[in-house]
Amino acid sequence: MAEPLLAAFGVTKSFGPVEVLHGVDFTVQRGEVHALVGENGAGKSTLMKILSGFHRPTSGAVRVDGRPMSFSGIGAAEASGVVLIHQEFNLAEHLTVEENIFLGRELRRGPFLDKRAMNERSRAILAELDCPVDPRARVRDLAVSERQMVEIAKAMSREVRVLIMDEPTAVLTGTESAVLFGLIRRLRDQGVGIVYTSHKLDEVRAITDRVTVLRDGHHIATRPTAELTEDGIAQLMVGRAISDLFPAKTPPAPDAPVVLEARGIDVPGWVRGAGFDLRRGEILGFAGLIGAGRTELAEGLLGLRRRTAGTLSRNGEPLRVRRLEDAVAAGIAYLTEDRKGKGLLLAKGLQPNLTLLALDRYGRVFVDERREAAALERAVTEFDIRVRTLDVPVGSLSGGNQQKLLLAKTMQVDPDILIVDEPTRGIDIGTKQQIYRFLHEFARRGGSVILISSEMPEIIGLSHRVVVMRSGVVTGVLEGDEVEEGEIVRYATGLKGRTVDGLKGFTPEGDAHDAVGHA
Amino acid sequence: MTPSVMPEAARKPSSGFDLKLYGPFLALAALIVLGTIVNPVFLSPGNIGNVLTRTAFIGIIAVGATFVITAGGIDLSVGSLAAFASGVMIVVMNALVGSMGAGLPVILVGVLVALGLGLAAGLVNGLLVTKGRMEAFIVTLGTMGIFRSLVTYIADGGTLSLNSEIRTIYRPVYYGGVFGISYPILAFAAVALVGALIMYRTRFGRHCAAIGSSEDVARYSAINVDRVKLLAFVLQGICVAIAVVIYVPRLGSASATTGLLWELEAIAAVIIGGTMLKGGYGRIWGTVVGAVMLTLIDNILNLTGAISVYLNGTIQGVIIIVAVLLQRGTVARR
Amino acid sequence: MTPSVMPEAARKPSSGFDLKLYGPFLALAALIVLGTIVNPVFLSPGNIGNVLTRTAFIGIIAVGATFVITAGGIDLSVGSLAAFASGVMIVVMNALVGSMGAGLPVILVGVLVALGLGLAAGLVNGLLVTKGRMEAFIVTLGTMGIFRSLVTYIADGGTLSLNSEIRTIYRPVYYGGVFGISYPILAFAAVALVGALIMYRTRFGRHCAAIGSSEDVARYSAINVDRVKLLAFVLQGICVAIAVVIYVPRLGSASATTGLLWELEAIAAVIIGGTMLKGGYGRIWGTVVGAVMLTLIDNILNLTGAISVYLNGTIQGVIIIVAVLLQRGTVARR
Amino acid sequence: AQQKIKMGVSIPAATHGWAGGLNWHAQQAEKRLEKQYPNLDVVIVTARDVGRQANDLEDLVSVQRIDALVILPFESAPMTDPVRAVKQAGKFVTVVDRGLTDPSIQDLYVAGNNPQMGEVSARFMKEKMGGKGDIVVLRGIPTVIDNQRVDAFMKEIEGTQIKVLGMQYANWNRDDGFKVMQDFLSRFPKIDAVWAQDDDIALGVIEAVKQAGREKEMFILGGAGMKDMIKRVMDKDVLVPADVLYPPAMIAEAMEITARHLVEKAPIQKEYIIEATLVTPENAAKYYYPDSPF
Ligand SMILES: Nc1ncnc2c1ncn2[C@@H]1O[C@H](COP(=O)(O)OP(=O)(O)OP(=O)(O)O)[C@@H](O)[C@H]1O
Ligand SMILES: Nc1ncnc2c1ncn2[C@@H]1O[C@H](COP(=O)(O)OP(=O)(O)OP(=O)(O)O)[C@@H](O)[C@H]1O
Ligand SMILES: [Mg+2]
Ligand SMILES: [Mg+2]
Repeated sequence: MAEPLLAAFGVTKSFGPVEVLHGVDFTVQRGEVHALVGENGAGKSTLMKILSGFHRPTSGAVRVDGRPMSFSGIGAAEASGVVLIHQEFNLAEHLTVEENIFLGRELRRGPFLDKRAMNERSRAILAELDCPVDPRARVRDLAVSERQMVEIAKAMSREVRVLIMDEPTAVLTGTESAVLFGLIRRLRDQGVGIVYTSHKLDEVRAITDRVTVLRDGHHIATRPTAELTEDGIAQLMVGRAISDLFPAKTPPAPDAPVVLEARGIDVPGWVRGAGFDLRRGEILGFAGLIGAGRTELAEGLLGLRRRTAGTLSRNGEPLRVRRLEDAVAAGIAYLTEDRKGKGLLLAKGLQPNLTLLALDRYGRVFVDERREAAALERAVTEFDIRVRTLDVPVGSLSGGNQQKLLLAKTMQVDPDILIVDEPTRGIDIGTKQQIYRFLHEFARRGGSVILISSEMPEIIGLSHRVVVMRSGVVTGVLEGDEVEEGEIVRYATGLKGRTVDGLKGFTPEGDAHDAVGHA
Repeated sequence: MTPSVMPEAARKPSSGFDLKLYGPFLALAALIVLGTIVNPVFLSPGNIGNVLTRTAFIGIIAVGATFVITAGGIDLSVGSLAAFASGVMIVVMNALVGSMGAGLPVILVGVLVALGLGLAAGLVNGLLVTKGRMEAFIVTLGTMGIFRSLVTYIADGGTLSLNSEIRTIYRPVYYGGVFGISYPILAFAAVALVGALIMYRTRFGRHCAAIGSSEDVARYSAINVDRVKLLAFVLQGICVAIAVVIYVPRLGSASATTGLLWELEAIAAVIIGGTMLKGGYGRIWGTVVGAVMLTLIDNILNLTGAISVYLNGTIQGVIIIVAVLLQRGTVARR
Repeated sequence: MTPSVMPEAARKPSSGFDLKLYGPFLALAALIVLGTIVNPVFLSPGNIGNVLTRTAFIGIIAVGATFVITAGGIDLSVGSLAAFASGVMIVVMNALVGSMGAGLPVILVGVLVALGLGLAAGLVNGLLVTKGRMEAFIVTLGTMGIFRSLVTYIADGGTLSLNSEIRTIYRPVYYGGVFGISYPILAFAAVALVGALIMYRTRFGRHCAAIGSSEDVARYSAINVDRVKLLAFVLQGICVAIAVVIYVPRLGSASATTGLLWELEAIAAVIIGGTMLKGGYGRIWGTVVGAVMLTLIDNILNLTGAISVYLNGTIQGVIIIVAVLLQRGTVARR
Repeated sequence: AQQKIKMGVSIPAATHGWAGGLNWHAQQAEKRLEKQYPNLDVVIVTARDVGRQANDLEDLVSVQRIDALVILPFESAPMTDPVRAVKQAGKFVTVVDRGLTDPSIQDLYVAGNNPQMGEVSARFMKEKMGGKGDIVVLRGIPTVIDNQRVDAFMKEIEGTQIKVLGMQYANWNRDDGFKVMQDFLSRFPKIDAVWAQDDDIALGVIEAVKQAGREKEMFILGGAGMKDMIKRVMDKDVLVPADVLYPPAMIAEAMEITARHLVEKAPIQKEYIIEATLVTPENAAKYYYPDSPF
């Protein structure tokens, strides 16, 4: 075998007294896509940061082209062609897309920046990624998926020999992911070595050549992908077989009352005339392609975005929601898709984060810290948050564990209605199964769920009905056997259902294709 | 200072962080040692009493400032608000002597007036920041100029002096005390204690820190960001009013120079105490220590004749920097 | 607007953002209208020339402050540094007259001394902030006291006056000009232009913004965070030195009160100009406008004799707040 | 209407007690003079630092188009050139209190006498203490005026057995006077007298001394002529046996003389020096203005 492009030998890593990687070996060959998989907190991101020079291993060695890697400073690895796409966004929010893409290695003409060249190259790279973002837009104004694409574009603008991608597709929709896979294949064919992490095992199967499995910081196995099935990978990761990812659906009773009704919702710039009914015990999926406006619809409902028209009723009573507090008071909880920017205070500990949303439930005047601590312990068990000590800042949790904490935080208000936006983003397959069970149980016990997700299997596997949106307009509501991929895609792409140009948009009463008209 | 009032203490395990936590206290200890070396009188109860009593104004204001800064704001108007509130309080009390006679009721009205003004000023600052969506720095720079010029105006450029009869009745509020502890010290302790309770034990305190860390996360956690920020400014205003209530009996006067640069001192106390200027992390006990340190530095300089008076500022600056360097430089945080 | 284009359109900087961008200029225009109404003489070339010439000091310093603030820092020491550098410059020039005679060479040495001091002071502030890992607020609060007390010391508590022969030669640097434009205005324009070039057209400018936005991201992007911050402070120091070079010929003296509160004015100019106090976003042209606005407010107050002098501060405060409110309040940003 | 005569008055802003008195007297004089001379327009501008005062002069000349300037310079040396510029623009110039480095600029000089103030204070203390004892000195803000007073004071007590135990700046401010004195009281077990130099500082000192219960031990000498202090002298307060006059009313006098000269073309002397009079219980009533804010 040829000299590997990048190799780690017996790498261990400790944070303070805690060792999180125990003697891991790992190699990447030229023109190979090598998957790194494992449960949340297994140490994937940590290993990737070591491979790309962001962390220095506590012991062990990393070699690039057979030469020891210099950890003399960030940028040293990049100079030798090893580039990391971070799991957590690594973008300066106040700067523009172009400024971020070239941050730290700006192009110059003489002493001055060559803005034109950078702008053009950014545009070209973004176009190659099929990403319609303006290079002059500020990153703080972008949606998470767009930020991820910028992150990828930033990596692409480098001289890449080894590209390390930490869950790049976690926040991407199918279309965007497909674009990325095309890119990965092209790079591989050019001889670039690629390290790839994802909790979407179908992706791993489809685009990687070898798989390395980590469990609790230990190297478990490295095998050619072809030798493994998805179940096989899952079993190596979790240590047990994953069967029945989705629990059997228990649809709400036909006469289940409508607990939330939305009509004619307008969110300027994003959503027009959207409406839906949510029934007790129901999981209502929201599907759509990028830019369909599902997030904006949810945030418009909840008072997190400016809403210019529309009404809500809760259990038949009109409900006024001007700010999120009103929604929470009405028993509605919301899980944001932007865990880092809007979900968690990364510099603070687990406990204050967990209770931030529901602090009024922890004492009338003073916050009862003992009850908080107890709640944290419960949450850690219930949501399987893997953390070695409870005193660390949330920012040092692995991505998946942050997501679990965020879900736990959302549930602190004991909602009747749960609106979850990309709930399993960055969650490993074993935990996904737990979260699916959790949502299922929540609905079965009389709760109602609005599930916004870009993962088609998730939508199909959990939802009783599916609302499909396209360009800010509800194009259809699918029920029963209609809830299947082909049909959803047809509505989402405009092949079927209301045409988006229809001025009023969909409302359950007004539409011919009325799937809500249950008796 | 029990751990229950200072929850971070019990929870943070790493030694580097501990130093950051106890840094202000160590720096204070170093300063006390320095003072004792310079002049043994330093440790006399009289001197300590003087120093703490003097600290009370800035200390109380700084407790309020801790909330504003923790919530990501800043208030430059506190010094001039102190002057303005003192001035109005004196004018009102003087005016009431005629009708109500010199007595406790007049003083009570005066106190209420001061508190009312503090509250109103806090509201104005807070509303301009939240509803006006302006930077707190600019808003309070503006109100700083406004309050100061208003007190100059009502004092006709001169000094407003409290009616001497009222003065006699009111005087003990500064100069008196119980068990040898002056009322200003007691007031300072009470404000700090209440401040610590609010900061560490109530929702409001948590919400301030959350907003200072990330307004977006706070908003998505169903926190009424505007209301919390407004409240922080109001709290600051009330703290200033309390400081005024114990300041006025000291010299019984107010003028355009009253409270000059107090804002800088208050903010310095907060930051020396370990609160971050960017917000998100507030420490009341640190603020208390920071305020005491600032007064101590002055005191030590006055107790020694060894240094040219011209160089006072140099020594002061060096001590501040060294004290903070001692407590932070050692912290190997990356 | 077809719906499919709708989100695309929303990507573009919205019109609200534009207002934020042009806000300072609109506020300036409003102020000019106000001035003209108050007194038609306001628009005379003489008055405009005076106002701009005066703005030069604070303006030049504020250009430097824009970098420090954009990189997430703050520098409170600029006013006292200006006093200190002026003082040392004067002392050195006076001392050299004996040996070198009163002439251009002496002035050149003086200018170099000022620049050297500015650079050194910037280095001290910058190193304490970066290597000492202290908050810029505390570091520069300390050096503020130090510089001011040093100038008091070398002036023996009084005033340092420039030798009158040198003065005569040096004087035109403030009072002279070309084509009717005074040298301070030209210097201000040059500094602003260079500042804008650095801020918008060089790596350093971008890196300042990146650091102010997130130090971690900057560090992860292989930016030498400490060096950039250090450089920002050095740049600030040099800007102060340039201001000093045109300040000294104006009044030919320096004392303990020189440059008092300039730091506040400089920071105010920066923030009025739309730069964010928390860093991440710096606007040189905004700063220039902010500085001019502050001088204009003083000027307009001098144009009318209608108001009690005591209320100047009130008018000033109200104008600042209204100007900023006008430019921000309208911005419907969420 | 007929062309009005404009008189510009430039003074420091009311940032300490004495300057406050100055502002008050200037405004009183403005009202009085404008009533007395209908075709006179008085414009008062105040500045909080030297630079701004220089700006003010420019504005007075170029926009207000004054005919005469009455100025109390923030500081002598730096204001010399700006005032010269006013003179060169053909305006009548009256300088108050702080003489310019080039006296040939001014048409009229109305002044207090800072060195004399230090001298008079020292002479009183020498006399009162019998030429010996321990004193502490509280200074103002580091400026030339402060230096002149303190230098003259020190020169006058040279050769006596009066010992200056400590000296600190108290910034012409009551609060600082109070703090510094508290610490002096802690530091020195025996103090025979305090030279506070300024009445605002002295008021702070008095409170500190009272608090320490050491009123019997020492006396306090302030300066300026603040009404509270004059009252105490008048009432024979043992703590405050005297005061040294340095009246802020000199601005009013300067304005009056200048106005009279402008309007009535009255002949003038070139210099009016206001003596630093020692105020004692005997003459105190003469200097007591209960309506002044100072
Ligand atoms: N800076 C840090 N300080 C302390 N602990 C850390 C730090 N970074 C990571 N860890 C710990 O190391 C372990 C491995 O984390 P890592 O982020 O590598 O997991 P991961 O495999 O990427 O998980 P996920 O799939 O959830 O992203 C976790 O227990 C995490 O809490
Ligand atoms: N036509 C478009 N042109 C440019 N950008 C678009 C367009 N449509 C959508 N986008 C971008 O895609 C992002 C995703 O949109 P949105 O959040 O509304 O979709 P969603 O249905 O919630 O999908 P998801 O939450 O899976 O990203 C938008 O925030 C927007 O930035
Ligand atoms: Mg990870
Ligand atoms: Mg979305």
